[in-house]
Amino acid sequence: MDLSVEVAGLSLRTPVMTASGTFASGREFADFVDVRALGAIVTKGVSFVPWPGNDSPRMAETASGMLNSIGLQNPGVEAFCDVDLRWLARHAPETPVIVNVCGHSVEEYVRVVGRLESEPHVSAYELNISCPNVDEGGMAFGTSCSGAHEVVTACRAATARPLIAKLSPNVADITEIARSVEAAGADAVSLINTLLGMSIDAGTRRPRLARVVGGLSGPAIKPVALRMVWQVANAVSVTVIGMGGIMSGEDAVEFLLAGADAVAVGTANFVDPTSVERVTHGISGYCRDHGIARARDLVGGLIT
Amino acid sequence: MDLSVEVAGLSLRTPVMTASGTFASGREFADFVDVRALGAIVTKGVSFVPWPGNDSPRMAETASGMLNSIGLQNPGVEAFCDVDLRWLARHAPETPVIVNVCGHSVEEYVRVVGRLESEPHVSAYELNISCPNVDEGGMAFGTSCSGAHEVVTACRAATARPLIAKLSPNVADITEIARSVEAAGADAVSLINTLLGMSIDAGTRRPRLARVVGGLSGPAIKPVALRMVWQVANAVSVTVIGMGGIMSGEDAVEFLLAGADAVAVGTANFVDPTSVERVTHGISGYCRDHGIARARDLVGGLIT
Amino acid sequence: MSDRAKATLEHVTVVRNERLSEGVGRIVLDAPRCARAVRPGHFVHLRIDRDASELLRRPFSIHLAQGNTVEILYQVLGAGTRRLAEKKPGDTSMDIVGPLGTGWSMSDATAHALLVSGGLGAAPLGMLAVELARRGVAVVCAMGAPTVDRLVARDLFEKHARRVECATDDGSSGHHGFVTDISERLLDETAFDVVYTCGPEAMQRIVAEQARARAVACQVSLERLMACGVGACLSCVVTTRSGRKRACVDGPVFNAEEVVWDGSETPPRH
Amino acid sequence: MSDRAKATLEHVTVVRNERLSEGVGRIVLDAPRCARAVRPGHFVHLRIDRDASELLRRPFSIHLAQGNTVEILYQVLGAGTRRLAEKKPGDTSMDIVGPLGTGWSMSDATAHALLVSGGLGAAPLGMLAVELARRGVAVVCAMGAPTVDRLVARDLFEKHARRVECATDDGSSGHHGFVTDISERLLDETAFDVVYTCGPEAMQRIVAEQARARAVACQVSLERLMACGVGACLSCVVTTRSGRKRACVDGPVFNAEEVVWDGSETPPRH
Ligand SMILES: Cc1cc2nc3c(=O)[nH]c(=O)nc-3n(C[C@H](O)[C@H](O)[C@H](O)COP(=O)(O)OP(=O)(O)OC[C@H]3O[C@@H](n4cnc5c(N)ncnc54)[C@H](O)[C@@H]3O)c2cc1C
Ligand SMILES: Cc1cc2nc3c(=O)[nH]c(=O)nc-3n(C[C@H](O)[C@H](O)[C@H](O)COP(=O)(O)OP(=O)(O)OC[C@H]3O[C@@H](n4cnc5c(N)ncnc54)[C@H](O)[C@@H]3O)c2cc1C
Ligand SMILES: Cc1cc2nc3c(=O)[nH]c(=O)nc-3n(C[C@H](O)[C@H](O)[C@H](O)COP(=O)(O)O)c2cc1C
Ligand SMILES: Cc1cc2nc3c(=O)[nH]c(=O)nc-3n(C[C@H](O)[C@H](O)[C@H](O)COP(=O)(O)O)c2cc1C
Ligand code: FES
Ligand code: FES
Repeated sequence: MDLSVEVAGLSLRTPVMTASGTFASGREFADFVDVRALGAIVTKGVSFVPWPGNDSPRMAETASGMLNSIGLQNPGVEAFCDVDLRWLARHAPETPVIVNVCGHSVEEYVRVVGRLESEPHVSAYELNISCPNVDEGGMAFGTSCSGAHEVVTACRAATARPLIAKLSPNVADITEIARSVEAAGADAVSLINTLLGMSIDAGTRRPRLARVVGGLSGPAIKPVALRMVWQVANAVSVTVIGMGGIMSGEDAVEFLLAGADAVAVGTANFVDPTSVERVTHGISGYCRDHGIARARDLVGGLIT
Repeated sequence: MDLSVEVAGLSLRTPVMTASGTFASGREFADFVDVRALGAIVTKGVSFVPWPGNDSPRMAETASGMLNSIGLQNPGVEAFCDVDLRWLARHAPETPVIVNVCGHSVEEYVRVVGRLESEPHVSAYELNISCPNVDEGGMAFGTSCSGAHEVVTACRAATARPLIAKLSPNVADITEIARSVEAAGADAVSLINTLLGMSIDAGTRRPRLARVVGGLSGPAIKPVALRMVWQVANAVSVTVIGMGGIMSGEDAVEFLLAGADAVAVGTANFVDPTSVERVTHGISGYCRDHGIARARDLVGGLIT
Repeated sequence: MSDRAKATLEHVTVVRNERLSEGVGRIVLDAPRCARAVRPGHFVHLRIDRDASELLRRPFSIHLAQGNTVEILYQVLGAGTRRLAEKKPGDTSMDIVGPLGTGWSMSDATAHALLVSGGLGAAPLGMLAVELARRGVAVVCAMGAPTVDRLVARDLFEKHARRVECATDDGSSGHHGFVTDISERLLDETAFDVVYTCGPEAMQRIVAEQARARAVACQVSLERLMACGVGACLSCVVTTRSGRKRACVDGPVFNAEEVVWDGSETPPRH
Repeated sequence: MSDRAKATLEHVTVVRNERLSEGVGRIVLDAPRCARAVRPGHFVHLRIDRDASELLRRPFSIHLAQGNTVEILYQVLGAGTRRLAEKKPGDTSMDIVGPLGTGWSMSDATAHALLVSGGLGAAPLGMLAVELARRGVAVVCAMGAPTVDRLVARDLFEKHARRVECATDDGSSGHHGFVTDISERLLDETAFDVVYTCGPEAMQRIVAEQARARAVACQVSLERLMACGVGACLSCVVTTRSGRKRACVDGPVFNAEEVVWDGSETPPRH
């Protein structure tokens, strides 16, 4: 079974990557999965300086999903290089590392990319222009074509490595945004980030999240994610990385059929820490059962 | 317990209405609930001429939700008056009837309203500018401020009855649209209509809906609906009718706390045909348990 | 088609739940109101689990009604039927909405009736066979199934029909081949007044055509994806000569002549 | 705090599940790998139902570990614990991730330890009492609960502690009032080397303050909403003097001195 795929010029062993912010940098899951066997590791969001994240509570369970308002808590790019990249270089030397980059301003994105350029163990950047949990930057860039274009253009000038733009689903027409980041030089788009949502505790009459609103993920959003992946895959010619509620190999196959070249597994890691491996085996099993020699032959194979 | 609320100038016995398209015109549920006890009946979408709707399959179950692509199948406004309105006048003479109006063009909305003006048993119109299941009209109007403004302005000129604009969640900033329909003279906004989604059968490699995409409803979308109701209630001064995944009285209370003046129950009717009554009793029970004399005192009571 | 019944929401208790063959089971539910009101061809909308991420009810034909109980034959396909198969006697977690739909139409003028079933299509024909026999109609059954174990309603049909003929895909019982081979022969041998059929849509379509060619009345029972089950959502439409009809209230039983077999409307294959 | 253990994903079988009092139960699980690796203060992340619309695991302290089994004391609060209470012996539908977290730290220098529990806060103190007693530490327990029936770990503590004192809100057993009244008195009476406490956060905070005022070391075990349970998602942060720490890996046990009691981080009240 040939599971290999090509993503924004990188060759991945399997089409299954981790979704940013749900797998840390792999170390926390080393008891459960072989991080060397992953298609790629997408790290949590990394900013130039340390970010404290939002107040607690930061999480609320919802029907077939969850809200989070972590707010990109991270120790900043220096600590990331010292701790996370070092661990990855040692324990998963062959696995492509895609760093999820965030910033409060265009300049901060560029500074993070600039700092990482000298790190040999970084394969690509995923520009997080879609985080709903920060007041400045994040989703503000990803919900307008001009904002998205600006961030990608600036980062494009700063690196020759593959650039992935992570798109927000909180827009009327996601294909517009996808086309604008493609025009700005992105090598790939990844989607979807979380849907902006809210949860209320009727008993206390308070929001369940300290920040009031947060990002919705998990199976609840899969129909929206599949629809957007299908629309975007039909609108751009760059690589498409699909995610949103993938829990099983069959879910992943659905994203490939809709046009994703690779997929990422997020919330499922919390439910079952072996999810990335389970999803990968599920794709193999599906291919075997359906007489498909190469997983990449599934890409865009939806019959309409 | 005083459950009465005021919605766009109408006095409703309870804050619980039916969500358009999920309750027909009440007759189909007469075995299960007392239609005279509802806050209001919101009818299915009515167009000027008969619409055939979309091809089948038109429904797909998803995690904690469902997709539909009915496509506003309806026999047109004449048949609606003959059959549905007549039945309602006879079996629920005191219950406000809100007709959900749809059209392929601004003119068609106006023609439907025009035809209904002479019908005494109509209390208000809900303009469906947010149906994701038709190619022309529907969501195309509801995802741009100018389109939404245009439909509401034209219908405003055609009637003095309360006008409710039903908003689409498939937008980047729903408060913009809410403000533009308020400016155009809408007396209320109702939200949310369904999120555009898609489902794929990995086994057959086909979309589960003949139309490929459809509208997502049910508990899966409640976090998105609550967030939008909260945002809109803070942005406009007209009545807000909240809906999206309400299954229980507690869910309804959450919408009231977020700022909805009334709520509508949709998909829950399919799961439990007594839902509207159960939700109503649930609100009473909540008020009793929390020492609240009037349900309307809950509106906007979220503590942030 | 026959009258609709007054439907109620009724909590049910599992009386018995047994495996009949690989992936096929029979569940008997205590449901007095439904048992009293149901007529042949009606179905119930069953809520299998309140906490599951699968929200919707599942439609099932009533195979038999006796005293306070109704009996359902089910095939395990997806999450819902998988959980149904795990229900234990005494379980009170489920409820039904029913009886629903328009059932089989029975005419006093009928003397000879042919019932043609494919697989679990036998389910809605159970009560019909009993009722026709009670009315003195001469009933002949043609049953098809993949293999002998799946001829699940055979005993019942043998009890109430004058004659039962079987076909299996693997030849493990009766005719080695399609049930439509049998129905064709039977229609040639006997002057039936009416044909009742349920099973895969392709099979029903052939049976309908066999009846039409011989000017015999034919009724079919169609499956559609159903959200509400009560006529409100328009998920379940069947294309007919007089427009789109709702399988849940205008059907599931239709006059075969009425149906436009456009093939686009079948539920998911498994 | 004590070392972390190697965690695994392990399918478990229910050995016993019994109601201890209104809304409180004890479940014993066959989970050999976890039982071997667990140390006092660790917790497991339990998947109660695979098909439910509640997706996430639920964290529970290990109260005791014996042979191949681990024991959990649980309070029924929401959907997850309600279903947990319905699990029958022999059930194999659940799995755990664990043992997780950083547990209680035990020093060889400790001779006298005070354990202060509020309600189900007794759960993570069970293994600790056993282990301290085994090491020859003189253990004194102060237990609080709403009413006598809820003093659920009393037998265990009485077996392993030199002395057990109780407080109930309704006076049905022991002191009529707060357990913090007892801990205050005990701290004045005896020179403890360390205080271990778990219970409602407001109570832990008072106990921590009582210990601080007397310069006695104190460890607390904090509850936070947890998505992953393994340190990846940052849902569960606790504000400490050295920044935000993760309750699931850096805790749930923290040195009380480290904790900044900002009050904003408590899980939902029921
Ligand atoms: C009027 C009527 C009577 C029926 N009578 C019987 C019967 O007596 N015995 C029996 O075994 N089955 C019967 N069916 C089919 C039965 O409803 C499905 O097998 C069942 O819904 C599958 O549920 P699942 O969760 O196991 O499958 P899944 O595929 O997981 O279900 C997913 C969704 O598709 C729907 N679905 C899947 N297959 C069908 C189908 N064939 N027809 C309609 N909806 C489907 C489900 O209801 C659900 O909404 C009947 C269907 C209809 C419409
Ligand atoms: C480290 C740790 C150890 C715990 N040990 C025990 C124990 O031994 N015995 C016991 O009865 N309870 C314990 N709890 C609390 C237990 O996890 C919750 O009672 C349980 O998750 C409630 O689930 P539910 O579905 O019944 O409630 P719901 O309120 O329906 O749950 C909704 C969400 O909130 C979370 N949640 C609700 N209450 C709590 C809480 N108090 N702490 C953390 N998350 C919560 C749930 O996990 C879920 O994500 C512990 C919590 C933590 C963090
Ligand atoms: C707890 C949590 C933290 C996340 N952090 C990030 C992040 O740092 N950067 C980012 O681009 N996306 C982040 N995401 C979004 C996920 O990468 C993913 O796009 C989204 O959750 C949808 O996938 P899922 O349904 O499989 O989780 C986060 C999601 C969750 C649940
Ligand atoms: C089967 C179905 C048909 C619907 N038809 C209409 C319609 O005709 N007009 C309309 O404005 N909304 C329609 N809706 C949207 C609902 O009124 C409601 O806005 C949405 O389903 C969210 O609420 P819920 O989650 O409670 O169902 C329909 C929804 C469903 C599920
Ligand atoms: S299932 Fe809703 S109309 Fe038939
Ligand atoms: S629960 Fe995810 S980091 Fe602690």
